Amino acid sequence: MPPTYRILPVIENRSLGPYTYLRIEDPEMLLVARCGHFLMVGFSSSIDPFLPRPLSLFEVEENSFSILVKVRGRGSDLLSKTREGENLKILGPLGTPFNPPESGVLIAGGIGIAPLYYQSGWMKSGKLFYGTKKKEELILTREMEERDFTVKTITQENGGTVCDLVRMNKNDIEGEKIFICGPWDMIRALKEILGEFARNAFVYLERRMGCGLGGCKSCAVKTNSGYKLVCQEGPLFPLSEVRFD
Amino acid sequence: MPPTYRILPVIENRSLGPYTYLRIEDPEMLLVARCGHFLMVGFSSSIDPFLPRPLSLFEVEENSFSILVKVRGRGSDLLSKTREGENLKILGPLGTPFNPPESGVLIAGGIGIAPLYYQSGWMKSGKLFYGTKKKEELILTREMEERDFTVKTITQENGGTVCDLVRMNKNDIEGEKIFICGPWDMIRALKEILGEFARNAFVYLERRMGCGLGGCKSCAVKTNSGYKLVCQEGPLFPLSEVRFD
Amino acid sequence: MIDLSVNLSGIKLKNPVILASGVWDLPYREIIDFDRLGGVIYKGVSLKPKEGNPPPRLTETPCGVINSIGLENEGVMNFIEEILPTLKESNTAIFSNIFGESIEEFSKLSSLIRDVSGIEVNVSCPNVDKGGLLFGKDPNIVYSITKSVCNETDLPVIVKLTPSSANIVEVAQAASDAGASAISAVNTFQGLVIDIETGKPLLKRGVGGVSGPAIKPLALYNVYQIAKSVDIPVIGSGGITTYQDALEYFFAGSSAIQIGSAIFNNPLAPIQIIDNLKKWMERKGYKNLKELKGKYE
Amino acid sequence: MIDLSVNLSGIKLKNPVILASGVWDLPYREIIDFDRLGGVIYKGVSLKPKEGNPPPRLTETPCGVINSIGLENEGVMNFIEEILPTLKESNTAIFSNIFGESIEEFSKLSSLIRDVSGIEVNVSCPNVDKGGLLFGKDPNIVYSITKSVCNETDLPVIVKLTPSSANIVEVAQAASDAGASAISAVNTFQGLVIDIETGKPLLKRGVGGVSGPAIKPLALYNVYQIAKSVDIPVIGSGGITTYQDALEYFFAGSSAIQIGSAIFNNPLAPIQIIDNLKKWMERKGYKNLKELKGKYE
Ligand SMILES: Cc1cc2nc3c(=O)[nH]c(=O)nc-3n(C[C@H](O)[C@H](O)[C@H](O)COP(=O)(O)OP(=O)(O)OC[C@H]3O[C@@H](n4cnc5c(N)ncnc54)[C@H](O)[C@@H]3O)c2cc1C
Ligand SMILES: Cc1cc2nc3c(=O)[nH]c(=O)nc-3n(C[C@H](O)[C@H](O)[C@H](O)COP(=O)(O)OP(=O)(O)OC[C@H]3O[C@@H](n4cnc5c(N)ncnc54)[C@H](O)[C@@H]3O)c2cc1C
Ligand SMILES: Cc1cc2nc3c(=O)[nH]c(=O)nc-3n(C[C@H](O)[C@H](O)[C@H](O)COP(=O)(O)O)c2cc1C
Ligand SMILES: Cc1cc2nc3c(=O)[nH]c(=O)nc-3n(C[C@H](O)[C@H](O)[C@H](O)COP(=O)(O)O)c2cc1C
Ligand code: FES
Ligand code: FES
Repeated sequence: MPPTYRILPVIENRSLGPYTYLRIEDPEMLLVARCGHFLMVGFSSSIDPFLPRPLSLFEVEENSFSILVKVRGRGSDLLSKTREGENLKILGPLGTPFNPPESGVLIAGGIGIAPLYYQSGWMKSGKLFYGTKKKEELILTREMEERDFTVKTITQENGGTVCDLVRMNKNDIEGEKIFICGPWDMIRALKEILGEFARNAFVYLERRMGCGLGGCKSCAVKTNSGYKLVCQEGPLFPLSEVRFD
Repeated sequence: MPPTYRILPVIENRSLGPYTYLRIEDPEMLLVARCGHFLMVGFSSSIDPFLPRPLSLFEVEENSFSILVKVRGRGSDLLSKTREGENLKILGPLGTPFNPPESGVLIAGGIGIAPLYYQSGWMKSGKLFYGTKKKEELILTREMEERDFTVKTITQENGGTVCDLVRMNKNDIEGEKIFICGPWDMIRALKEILGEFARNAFVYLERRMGCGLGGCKSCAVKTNSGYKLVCQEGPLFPLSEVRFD
Repeated sequence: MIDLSVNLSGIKLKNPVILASGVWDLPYREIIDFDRLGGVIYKGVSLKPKEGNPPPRLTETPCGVINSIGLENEGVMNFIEEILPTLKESNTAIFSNIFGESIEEFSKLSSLIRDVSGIEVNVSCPNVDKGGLLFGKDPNIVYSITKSVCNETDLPVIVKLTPSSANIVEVAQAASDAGASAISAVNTFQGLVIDIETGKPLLKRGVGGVSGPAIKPLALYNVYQIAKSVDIPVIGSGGITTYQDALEYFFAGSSAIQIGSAIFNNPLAPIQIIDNLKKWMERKGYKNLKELKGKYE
Repeated sequence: MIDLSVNLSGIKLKNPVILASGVWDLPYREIIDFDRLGGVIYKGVSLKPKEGNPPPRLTETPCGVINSIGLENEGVMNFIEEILPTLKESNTAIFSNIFGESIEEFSKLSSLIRDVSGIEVNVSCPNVDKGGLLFGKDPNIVYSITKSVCNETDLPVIVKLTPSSANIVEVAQAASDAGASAISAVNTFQGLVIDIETGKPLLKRGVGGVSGPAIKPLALYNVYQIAKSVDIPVIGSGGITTYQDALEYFFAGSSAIQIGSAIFNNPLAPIQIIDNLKKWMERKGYKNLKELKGKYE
């Protein structure tokens, strides 16, 4: 099903840990959304900020969907302040969706939990390795357990990074499909740490985007077979394909 | 007292006829505001729209003041949608205030009622000639009567323009000081109609403004003694001084 | 009935709203009804595929965007064999935008392309090391390129100009003298964004091209000057997001307009501009764009 | 302790934030604490008073403004007798901005002005029929004007450039060769706004000068190019509204910055930029601007 562009109202804005959870009314998303999809979310009747922001689907329900926003700059700050009843411009769902395995390993750094949480809803069970800077940032661990995921967490305040966590638990990963979402440096480090398991790993990539629709060629990422567009062939890529040079 | 620049919260937004009445919390305005003053009202944390909008003081109370906004373009539209609790950037009070006579004639066209209503609060009694396009646009007539003003109204739907009204009631005007606020064409026409009485007339002028503070020289209006700045020497000018060529 | 059709030196469009080069690709057909558009200009193609510039390639600026895509494309043969047939499914005028690093490459490209409504010659890209606006700044080079393209093809030739030239009117005149059917004005403005975390330019090449509403008054001034001075029609481009912007361009002398970055902000902008233009003309009692402008047909 | 002071070829400023010419006048002292500013540049003065252009003189553009003030001013004698003594009450560097319609007028103006920290030579105004950017586009004329101004005065001479020149680096070089102490870059960009109700340009002269955030990436690119190529310091100007913008200008090579239109949007912008710059440097462990930039002193 092709993506659509619509103006949709925010119907809930609340905090989830340090992030903003925005629920948007939409009777149609449930029909089309699949694992791996993201949206371009724009500010209605604004030409400044000019660009919409790419955000992962977080939850999709009967008549609404939600996104989880970490405040990073001006755009995400504005999003976090959206009030109920305000409209957003929604283009999506976008990207190339995929069928996740019934079970597998998810590795999340910080806000990287957002697409992985959505992905977990398409799986039967699995393991989650999850690291954040601070304790308050660890969210959804109970919900993940309820989804039959074994959850291992770590914080930089107390113990180290998710890379340390993975290093300490490499046995748990053997033979499993691995899905990673987090900052670039974490991904790069994980590639090292995973070693031969990296062949089974997939990574959600982030890039600054213009259109989200394969139009502007701005979201290029270097792979073994040249530049690829995150918005079109991604956001999920095999970790072994991604070039870090 | 010099003007100040402050970020102040909107505490009331309601309709008044076709206009938006915005009340803004401010414990200080009452100490400094005088008849003839206006404000530059800007959008907090916005660089688009970039410029603040000039708006007359409408009411000034103990801990707040209000403005009356007619939606004309993007800026006034945004202002009309400001919600309670939202902040505005307020620079003012600006312009050269004046001491109105105890009694006199006010001539308002449309939203021109805003500064004249404020002025009436500084007077003991007087006469108001007031014209609008439609009946719904006639506001505050009862309040003006309570302030001991004789109110004569006209609408274009029904009777004609305020110029017609003045023409029909020229006797009432003789010997009185006259204060006019309304569109440029109305002012020009009134100058003709008032004839020799124009010598006693003053007019609130409008110009696109950059700074409101005599800095940018953008609000020039042609007078018999060259260009004058509306934000600095106005907004009130002797009608006989204003050039219409 | 409002008639929005335009005739640009023989190029007939059902309306003056054209999707600009480089901001869209085939997937946009799922969002924008191409059948409603006056035309679409495909992204710049070169003889051989080009991989484009290293990321980041684009970021936001106040009321606009800056890009350094570097003309990533899969080459002219891919355009001819894969893209064009698909685009042909839509009932709209299709234009090809070509980019060469030498006059020879421009000739070769134009000899290969057929079966489109016109060729837009891109001598105005700020994001490449060879050709691009280095060509477009020089009236003599623009003359030569235009001439050689016109020699190779019977298709209408549109020359797309850069605002970076010292005297854009002279360049437009050169293109016109060399046989161009129309001028596109303008491509992006050269700009710079610094990443304050690193103290270095955010885009790897330093300079990028700025587009979007921010540049509208600047681009419009270029269009106005060109339209006053040359006889061939001008297709206005730069920061158009609403029908009011479109009207400014018509009054300034453009015969048609291109919508570029606006589709990032609002993919339906082109369609809304067409609809709102119609409504405005109805309200004002205009029947066609000729009445509105008078200046060009 | 953060030291924000800068030394522009001998002009000492307590910090790099200067109020730009033409956007402020004396009443602003009631809102902005001038004692906190690095400097202030008074609006352009000419030999005789000028009444300026007919209204409207200014309107909004996306993320910016366009103006056609036309250098309304009360003449240099008024500046010397009325304005300067009042400005002197503030503890900040005062600069005079001068505008002439001929080389002789520029010389005359500079021979009259004393007792300021420097003279900014405006050869870049888009809103006058004589002089202005017509002078500023031509490196030879800029050389001659700068030279004759430097001959008339011992004060530091700053030449303010227009982005409309074909090659701004060449013009900057000419000013430097002729003895300028610093370059201000850039003045407003030529732009056009059409009033769609009338179909005519909103500003009576058609063209106006665009300023504000919209032009920031464009102006910054000019500054970057100049700073790379000339030895005298560059004072950056164009769309600065925040300390982040200021940092972009420093990293691009400016030694000081001017705040213009920003004060319409937020009169406290200059003060906030100073405060936030300090905080940022503290956070990052910088002690002074030299460490930050290295390039100029
Ligand atoms: C496919 C995809 C899915 C995403 N899903 C989510 C999500 O579910 N929740 C969430 O909070 N964030 C998500 N992001 C990241 C989000 O898009 C950025 O945080 C956001 O665009 C930043 O905008 P801003 O205006 O707040 O920041 P800006 O002011 O634009 O930039 C602030 C910082 O963020 C970086 N940045 C800007 N844009 C991006 C971008 N597109 N990707 C990565 N870094 C960027 C800049 O380099 C800068 O350091 C996703 C990104 C992609 C590409
Ligand atoms: C001293 C003064 C006091 C004013 N008091 C009030 C008031 O109390 N209530 C009120 O509703 N309005 C008042 N105005 C007018 C108000 O400033 C404009 O309506 C407003 O700026 C329009 O902004 P906009 O963004 O909505 O319109 P824009 O989109 O900017 O323009 C829409 C239309 O309004 C015209 N316009 C724009 N700016 C001005 C301006 N400054 N003056 C006149 N016309 C303009 C334009 O020419 C255009 O036709 C006052 C103006 C001045 C100068
Ligand atoms: C991401 C991007 C890519 C572009 N690629 C091309 C291109 O390949 N060829 C070309 O002639 N113009 C290209 N342009 C310029 C646009 O076609 C258009 O002329 C310019 O962006 C100004 O219009 P706008 O403000 O409506 O975007 C590109 C612009 C952007 C933003
Ligand atoms: C209303 C207005 C008047 C100006 N007058 C002058 C002037 O008299 N002399 C001058 O050199 N520059 C003048 N300028 C240019 C500014 O000093 C500044 O260089 C330009 O606006 C770009 O900076 P900004 O984007 O911060 O405004 C004026 C600008 C504006 C907006
Ligand atoms: S964001 Fe435009 S191509 Fe990916
Ligand atoms: S608005 Fe700036 S001088 Fe009046």
